[in-house]
Amino acid sequence: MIDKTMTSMTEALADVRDGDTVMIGGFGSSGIPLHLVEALRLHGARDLVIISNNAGVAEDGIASLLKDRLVRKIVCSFPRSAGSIWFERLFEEGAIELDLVPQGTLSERIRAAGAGLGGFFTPTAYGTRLAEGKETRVIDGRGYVLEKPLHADFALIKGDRGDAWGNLTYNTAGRNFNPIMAMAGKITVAQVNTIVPVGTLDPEAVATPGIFVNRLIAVEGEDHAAA
Amino acid sequence: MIDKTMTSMTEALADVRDGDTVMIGGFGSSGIPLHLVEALRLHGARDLVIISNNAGVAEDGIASLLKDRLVRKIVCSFPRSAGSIWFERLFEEGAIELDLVPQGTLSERIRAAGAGLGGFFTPTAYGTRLAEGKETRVIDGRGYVLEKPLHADFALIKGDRGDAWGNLTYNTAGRNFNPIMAMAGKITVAQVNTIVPVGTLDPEAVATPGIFVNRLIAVEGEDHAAA
Amino acid sequence: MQRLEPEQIAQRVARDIPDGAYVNLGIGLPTMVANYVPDDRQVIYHSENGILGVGPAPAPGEENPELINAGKQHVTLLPGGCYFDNAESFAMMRGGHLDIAVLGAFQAAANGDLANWATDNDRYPPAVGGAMDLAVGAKQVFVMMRHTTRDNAPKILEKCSFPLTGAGAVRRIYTDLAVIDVTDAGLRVRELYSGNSLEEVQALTGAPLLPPE
Amino acid sequence: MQRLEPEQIAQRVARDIPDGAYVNLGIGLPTMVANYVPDDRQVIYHSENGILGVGPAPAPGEENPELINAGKQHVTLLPGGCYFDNAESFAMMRGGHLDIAVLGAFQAAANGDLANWATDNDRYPPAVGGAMDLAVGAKQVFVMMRHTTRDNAPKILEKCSFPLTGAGAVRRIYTDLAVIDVTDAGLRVRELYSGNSLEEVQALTGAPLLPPE
Repeated sequence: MIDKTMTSMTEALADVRDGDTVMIGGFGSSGIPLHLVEALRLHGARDLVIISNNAGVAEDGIASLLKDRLVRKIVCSFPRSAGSIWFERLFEEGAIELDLVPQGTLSERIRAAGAGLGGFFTPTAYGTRLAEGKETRVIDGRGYVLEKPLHADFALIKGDRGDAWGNLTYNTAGRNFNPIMAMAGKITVAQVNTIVPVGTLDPEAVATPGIFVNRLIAVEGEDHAAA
Repeated sequence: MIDKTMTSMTEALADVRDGDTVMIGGFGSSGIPLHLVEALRLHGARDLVIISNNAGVAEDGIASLLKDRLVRKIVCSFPRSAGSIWFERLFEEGAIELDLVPQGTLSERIRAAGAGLGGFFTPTAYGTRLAEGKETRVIDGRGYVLEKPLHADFALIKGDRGDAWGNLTYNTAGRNFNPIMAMAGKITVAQVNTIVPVGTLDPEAVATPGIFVNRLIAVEGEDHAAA
Repeated sequence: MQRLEPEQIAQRVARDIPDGAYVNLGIGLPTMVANYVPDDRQVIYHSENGILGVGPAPAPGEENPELINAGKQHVTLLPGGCYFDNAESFAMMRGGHLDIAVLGAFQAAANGDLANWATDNDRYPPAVGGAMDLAVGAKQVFVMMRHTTRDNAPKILEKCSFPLTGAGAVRRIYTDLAVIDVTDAGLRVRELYSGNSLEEVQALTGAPLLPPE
Repeated sequence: MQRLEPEQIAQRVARDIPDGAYVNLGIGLPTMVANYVPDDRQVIYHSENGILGVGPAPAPGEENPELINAGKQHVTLLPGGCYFDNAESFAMMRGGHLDIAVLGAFQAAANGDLANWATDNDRYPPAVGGAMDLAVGAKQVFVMMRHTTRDNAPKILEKCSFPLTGAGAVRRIYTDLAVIDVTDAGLRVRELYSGNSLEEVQALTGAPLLPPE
């Protein structure tokens, strides 16, 4: 029987290694797998490369990884939100590398990795500083930048409901980066609010097919207290 | 008030012109907007370029456009199904041009158009006859072929339920090419089985957001009789 | 001279949002535009994090912590709205499916160049978000900003001095002094708010202005 | 010599499909593999048109005309299955998410090249479907075919003479005579069906075979 559910957060992340690339779902305070991020912090792997839209605020989520100085580099579209004190501190110290990527290019690069593509030409950032050093090309009169796929050793995502096959639904805008990161992780670990019996989810409304999810773990109640 | 519903198939396709590129959803006999295809045939525009996974069987669907010799070229992954007599006849006569595209490349090219990309590198067909004449590149030790987006003047798609904003759901595997073609058509016309009031569809289960749909028309009952 | 308050600029932009438009309102000032669109027009708001049909703020206590907009504010969903992932959300932008994006700006140039994501302060970490995708993708990009900096230096220039968000992206500029179209012939004043003369506005603008047609 | 019937080859392939695998079965013979996977293994079948969790054929009269597999046959959905669009379906293939693809073939070569989409008959229109995407994308590609043509000419060759579906794609070949692995050292016989000698099978093969290890 296929059962991807894990018994503990620790088990779900046991094989993360120093230097791994880890994607973390979420946009602002929405759709972040905060329990998995906390488990990653406690696990203690160092020199991580984090791929995420934001860099965390206050002491929570990704900010807690920064505070513990577990992150070597962050690939991110919007690292500087109000309260991103740990990112700002490390950036000023030169203690963290930032790879700034326009948000649509970030999501498309993540999807390209999940879809097995070698790269794509996007018009975004053409003619700007963020295209410097990159291959560009004019196609049918319009300028494009060549962008490469972004793969990850682990993708940590947050779903709403999930089943033992790894099928997931999301809660409203909590979807954001989670479905595409699920595609791009060598190992994708999903934190969900509820695990439901296989066959319960509407097959027309599954937003992440289970094939993209390797491990699944439910948290007790909603994961908003820490957000 | 936003209301994309049309009163007739004729109205929905009134502005199709000779030489237009028209995408038609469907895979095999599933998810084909047969009523729209029949309206296109009756409309009579000639020299069409059709983009579709298959080339029709017997006298139905795309085959009826071929039979009436309205199609100059077909872009297709699997034109030759059992009973594709009209395609085979025209092909043998040299009366139709075929652009054969591997299915995953076809769907990715359609999506790339809808997503505003200038092209992408895919490993599919690398080292095969279908990559001849195309730009190739080895990236991280793997061979890729550069493929361009496929745009269309019109995309004709089939949904199950739809609302006046153009939001759509599909019936099981009838989804296939329809959501991506919806993204790639300058004008996207959806044939649906039922039009429901705005706000009825589950916002988590809308498979085609209304922004991709310009016109919508319901057929009476299910559209399978002719399939 | 007549300087509009931000709310008044938002009101002026709102007049140009047509019925049935798909619109993305940038973070900050542009968000206010939604408050002034006339009730007889139905506008569908897009939020880059994956929402079409963004509705007003929820009543206190009714917030869904996951349901936020690009500005990280709690929102609601209108009937007819839906959710999707970030790649699809940006496909909507980059693929030319949005009718209008209203963006704030540090600078806009006579050639349509837009600078709204970075200044030249290297110590302060940069952030770009979805601005570059909106700049290249929306059918029309409207800029909404004060005409000048706090020091009365022009923000509309021949050429942006700050790093670009997008080249040739801007279609129209709404400031507290005027509405200005970016045309092939150059910047053309579309509307001067009552009491402002072309000469006065020109004096606060870093590129030549053509008179209203 | 012992030649297996197609059903027996399917049975032999089925033995190598592990519990929990995501599997795409090609049109034609490979479809039969599903009939022989032991009941104690749960296998999730993928259909290129947008289904995971393909179930058995529906009872007569219960068919949903839209619910077909890649071979255009009516199917059902298992509990736990789901639907998605064609781009996502091929992302699953090309992105390396499928464990096994079982494909028919015209020819397979010692270097793993696969030819299963076109012969050199130019009058007959070509069709490729999803074969090339499966060939490059699945973690393991198993070929299932007769060892020879009807005229007893070898279909396993040093180099394919028919147009390629994919270069270096094949991991293992199941024929009616033997099971053969494609390795860096060349073709290695993994299993000879009882009664068949290596020499006999070699005589019907167009490339050198290494003995079972």
